[in-house]
Amino acid sequence: MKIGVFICHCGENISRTVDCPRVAETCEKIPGVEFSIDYKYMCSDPGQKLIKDAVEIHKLDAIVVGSCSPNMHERTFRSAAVAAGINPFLVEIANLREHCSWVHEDVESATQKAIELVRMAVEKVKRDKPLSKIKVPVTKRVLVIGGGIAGIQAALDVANAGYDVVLVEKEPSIGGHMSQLSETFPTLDCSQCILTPRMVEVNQHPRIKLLTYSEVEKIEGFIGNFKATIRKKARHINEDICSGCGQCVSKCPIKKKAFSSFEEGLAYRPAVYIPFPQAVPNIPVIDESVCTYYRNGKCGMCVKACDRQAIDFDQKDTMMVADVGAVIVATGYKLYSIGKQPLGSKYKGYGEYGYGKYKDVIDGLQFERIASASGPTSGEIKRPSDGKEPKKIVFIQCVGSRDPAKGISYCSKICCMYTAKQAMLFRHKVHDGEAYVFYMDIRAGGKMYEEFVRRAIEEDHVNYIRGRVSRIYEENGKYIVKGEDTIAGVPVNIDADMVVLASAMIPHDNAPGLAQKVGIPYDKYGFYNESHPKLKPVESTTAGVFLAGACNAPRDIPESVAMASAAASKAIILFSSDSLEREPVVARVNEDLCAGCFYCRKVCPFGAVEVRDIKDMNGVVYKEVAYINQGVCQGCGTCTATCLSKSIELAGFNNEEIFAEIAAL
Amino acid sequence: MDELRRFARELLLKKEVAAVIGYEQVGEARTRPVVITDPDECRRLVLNEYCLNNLVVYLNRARIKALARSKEGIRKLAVVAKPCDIRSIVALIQENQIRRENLMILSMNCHGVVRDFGCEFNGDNLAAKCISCNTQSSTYADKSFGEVREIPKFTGKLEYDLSEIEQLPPSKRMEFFREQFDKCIKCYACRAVCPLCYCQRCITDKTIPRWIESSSHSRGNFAWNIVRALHLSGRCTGCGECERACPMDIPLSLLNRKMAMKSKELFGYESGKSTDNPTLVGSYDQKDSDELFM
Amino acid sequence: MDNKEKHIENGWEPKIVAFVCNWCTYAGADLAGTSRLKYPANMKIIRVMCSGAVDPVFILKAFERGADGVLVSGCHPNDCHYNAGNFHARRRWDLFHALLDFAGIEKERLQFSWISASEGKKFADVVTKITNDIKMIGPFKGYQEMNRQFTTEFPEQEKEKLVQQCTEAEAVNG
Amino acid sequence: MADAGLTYGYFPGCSQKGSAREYEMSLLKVAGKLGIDLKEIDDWSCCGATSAHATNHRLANALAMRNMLLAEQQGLETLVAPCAACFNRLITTKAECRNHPESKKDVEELLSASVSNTTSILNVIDLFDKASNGLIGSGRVRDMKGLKAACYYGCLLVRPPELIDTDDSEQPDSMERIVKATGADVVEWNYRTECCGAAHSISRRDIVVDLSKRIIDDALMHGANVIIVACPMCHTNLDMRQRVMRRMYPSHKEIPVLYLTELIGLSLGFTESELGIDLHYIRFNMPNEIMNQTAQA
Repeated sequence: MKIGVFICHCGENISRTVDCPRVAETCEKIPGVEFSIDYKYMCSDPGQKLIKDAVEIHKLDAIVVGSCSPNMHERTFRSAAVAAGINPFLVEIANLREHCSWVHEDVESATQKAIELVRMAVEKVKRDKPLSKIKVPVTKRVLVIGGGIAGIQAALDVANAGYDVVLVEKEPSIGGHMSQLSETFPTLDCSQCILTPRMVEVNQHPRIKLLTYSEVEKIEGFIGNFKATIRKKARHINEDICSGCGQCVSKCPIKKKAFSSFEEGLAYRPAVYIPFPQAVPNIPVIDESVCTYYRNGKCGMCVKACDRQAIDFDQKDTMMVADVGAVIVATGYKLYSIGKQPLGSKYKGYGEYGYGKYKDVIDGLQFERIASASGPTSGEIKRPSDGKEPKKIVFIQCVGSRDPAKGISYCSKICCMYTAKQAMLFRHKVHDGEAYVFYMDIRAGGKMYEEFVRRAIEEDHVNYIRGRVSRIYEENGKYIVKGEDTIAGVPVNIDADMVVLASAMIPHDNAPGLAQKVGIPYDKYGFYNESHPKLKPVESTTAGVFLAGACNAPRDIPESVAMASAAASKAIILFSSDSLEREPVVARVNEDLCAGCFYCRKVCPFGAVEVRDIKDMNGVVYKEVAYINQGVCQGCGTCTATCLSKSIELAGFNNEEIFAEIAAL
Repeated sequence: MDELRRFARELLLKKEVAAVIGYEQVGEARTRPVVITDPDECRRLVLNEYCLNNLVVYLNRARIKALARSKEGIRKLAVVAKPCDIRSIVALIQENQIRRENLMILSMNCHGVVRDFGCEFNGDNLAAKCISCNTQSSTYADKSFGEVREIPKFTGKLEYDLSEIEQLPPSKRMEFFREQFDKCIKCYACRAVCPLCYCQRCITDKTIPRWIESSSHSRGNFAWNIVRALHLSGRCTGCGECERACPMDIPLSLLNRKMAMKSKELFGYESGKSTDNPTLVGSYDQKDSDELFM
Repeated sequence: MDNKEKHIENGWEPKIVAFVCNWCTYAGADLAGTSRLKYPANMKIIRVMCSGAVDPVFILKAFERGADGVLVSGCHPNDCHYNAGNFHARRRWDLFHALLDFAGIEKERLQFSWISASEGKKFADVVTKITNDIKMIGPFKGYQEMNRQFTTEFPEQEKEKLVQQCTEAEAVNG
Repeated sequence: MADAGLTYGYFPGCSQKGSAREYEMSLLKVAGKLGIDLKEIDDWSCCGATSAHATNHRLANALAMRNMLLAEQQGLETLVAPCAACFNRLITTKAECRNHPESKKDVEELLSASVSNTTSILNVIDLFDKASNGLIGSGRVRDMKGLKAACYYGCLLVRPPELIDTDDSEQPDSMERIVKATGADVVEWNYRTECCGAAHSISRRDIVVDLSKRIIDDALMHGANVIIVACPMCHTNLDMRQRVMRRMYPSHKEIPVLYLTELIGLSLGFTESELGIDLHYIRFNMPNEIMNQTAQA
């Protein structure tokens, strides 16, 4: 094998501390190296031409480039190799810049190290095998998990591009948190007015299959070829027959047993209910836990009320399987539980604010419902405890957020804005009301956001106090909010009628559970990790799984929508060809030597290892061996290291190559 | 003993099993493994304190497996296994090497075995693995023979004490093991008797690349013995056959025992306890210790 | 004069190998470079796809090839590019480290870390620390002596030749 | 936590022998009756509170550790420190030595002994919580119904949250659970974990009187007829300083302040003087219902 070594100066970036000519000279003496040269900019057009020419003149079989990190220019040099007629996997990069010249000062030792790095690459390339990209077919259908604004946007974008979508929502209706909001910042337009047309569009779109009251049970497979199992929970209503007339709902005798989760516990709902009037689909659900029929087999008022016989008490959960090529995860967020610390929770809670103990200490979403025209008070600002109009409301920002002592260090991003909005709405509705906001900093980065907050302060006269609140307690029907004004440097006591806590956005409790089903990593809070924080913000690290909205980090509506459209376009890009090409770095089993212990199967994070039977001439299985599905394998190599009989090799990083690198030390 | 013979004979007569793997007496204080397919040969079977071999190793041998295979499919094999040997069976089931349903386990209520053939069975000559044995019978057995008796109290002396070696400073420990491993002649008897060393091709026989040097220098010897112990970590059930088989008297079970202790200490794992347990290697707990990692 | 000074006075520089995962630690090492952080030049990196792909025998091989210290580094738990590779690696290293420790290999010789792509500083710190640790305990004589020790007695001249041959053979066969 | 038949080390601290000797009297009586064996550690010394830890950090650590070391040497795995300040000093030093090896080394040098730092530390609430339903309930001879108790935790028993294993530093429940086991009612009130002024009692009486009065007034406003404490300093400020409050605020309404152990003692049938309740400044009058019960018994 004839190897060419090309040492790049990277202007002066490498050559300042590494004696590049000497490296090239020394490396020429390594057995197998036919040609060695150094050059100012190897990645430049003349540099690449130098490589091509050298390959031709010296009949090179493989090349080693001593340059910057392979993360920068491996692709460049592989393309150059291909242009010169060399298999792209017979190219190795010795990282002389990030791992050598930039981190060392002494020329002698840096040069010595550079030589050794090149030698290691040469030894590896000698054992490299030509590889070709793997082709896998693509199922052109997307699974969208979560029917909030992000999921809705993603589903519509994909469907409008002409591809099928399966949209799964765990609640009885799509709409998510956005459907609960009163008005949105910074324009103060009505949330439902802009959302409901999109919800209807989803329901009517011929390419969207909407599965509400459903959850993803498991996802198998790999990019282009996922198989999702979805549990459709029993609604106890026959969806095909139900006309959504709501007769059953109005006749249900259970009036005050269950709180409406849509109304954030501020109102009751019957046992058979539609979460909110604009729900999509407009089909009720029977809540078994409170329905009289499920307790004693009696009642049946809803059955009598329904003139289409749509009530089906015996309905069971059903499972269905969807073949999809890409998954968009848009599962959203929930609010930090701000009451007393729940048992076993990693979040400390704010016992000192008395949430859960005092009825008029509420969280941001509850205030949204109170302020919403469709809410339990029809949009009039009233206290939950006695229904009176509060004249003085204290808003507290950063409840949970930016408070490592309570378990969360991050900023929830939207609270500054929605607090300003809520204070403003209160001032608009209660003209003689006083609004106070305790804040740590005001973070209003966004188009028209800062102006919006200034408007709250200057035009609507919301009192902003910079400082934290230490305690809230009830005294004579008032809530005494004890805080500090850190600008004036004085303690502040406000006797409020109502307190609104802008609590942190956190992932759903089962976010890690879903991540494990889908096979994507998450951070310590349970937010799903993007593949690259800057350049791949909507890709998860699992190929073919994309992220949209607040399941990734706290996001506001425009960001969630932007992410959703980005995720949709990533899926559409994937569908632009009929098959996918992927890196050939995959593991392969030597079936002759496999002992069939299946440790590889146990460690494989992707379920890529399958069982293959080896039969004797009578057709009796006498041995089971491991077989790795090339499409599913992501090439981590954990199986190769676990295999006791060393019967698995990872292409591109096989054991011989690594041994050669070690030997070249 | 008679009961075992009768039972085994019945199994073969009724064609419930293809063969019985057991022990036969040779001389006064010695037994050897025997594979019986003829019902009448069952009278050769014995059960006593000299049944040292771990017969489980044969279950995974190609020739024995072939006995069980016929045109109709797989037939059962019967194996005589001490309760401690059954742990190896459990481990092999966990590792997909044998299937419980293809097996008839004939066990005994064990009261210990001798440390080597030819010794008189008493407290002085008790095998090391029996000293603190707590598995005198096994729930995995299909049938157990013999009556329950106490294991004699150990009155002899062990050649190497694990805790003493643990106390040595690292350099002394390395010296100790190097001296021991230097004795190794790479006969691989340890591998041949080990029920869990079932790879078709052992890592040490792999030449492209050469994983473990087989030439006769300390480096290769060290690597072989370390890798042997590593590959058995969390798997070895402590039958001690490797040490008994070693012609150079290398105290191999020291390493195995140490790793078994570590597995228990770090992960609460004991190999061969239950077929329901996930294997130690091949599973993980998010809460595994992070102490080692900077 | 402490050990470290003694070893350095002899002009000895340790040889250290790092097996690092492609996604986190290799990228972290890149960041250390981009940030122009400085660390000793003793460590050479071998890139693998995941810390879960590092076979313990690689480490023995490194020692056989004269490494005085070895580092294995990957993504933080729950941050693995492959979801769980590092969890499997962690168990493997817990066991292997215990075994080497029992066999008398100093704990400093084989070290482990989790370094993410954003922890360039940590990478530089870890390299500096491990280099200093190894400088303190000196060359890995225990292993390097074994390299020259045959279990069968050969005449002195023959022995030299054999060592030479063995070394060359390995250089080719790996 | 507390189990009958177990032996616990007992670290009294200065207050138990002086200003709060009724706390010790009642604790020992109650423990004896419930079968909790408290063994006073031999040769104990100051815990390092207030003066030491305000002036010399090393001395404060060494003093606290000295007592834990004594417990260790005397074979006592668990140490009960009824005084909240002692309790806080001990756990603080324990945590510091656990988290900072250099502090541990320093303390070991000062004490000329090596320390394993494994003694577990309990306050009185810990001691009776969890076991309270079983032990106190079964030993109870008087139902304390009619008492409306305001449980006051103060600061040192619940803070800092990272060191203290409590259900919730801001809304604790543990003392209430114990009080309910005696049959007494608990009132919901606001100042359960506010500051009483603590050691400023001596240097800045004015501050303490104001702070403590707030607490007392809030308890009264929420209908309490007794305040329950588990800290000698809280007791001093809330009980003794009411005499000053009476002088400064003519409208001040008095409320008796009992140690938690005294309340338990009453429910177990001890008399007020056995428990030292008659050593307080504000008189505690047993409600009639309870008195009648005693008469019947």
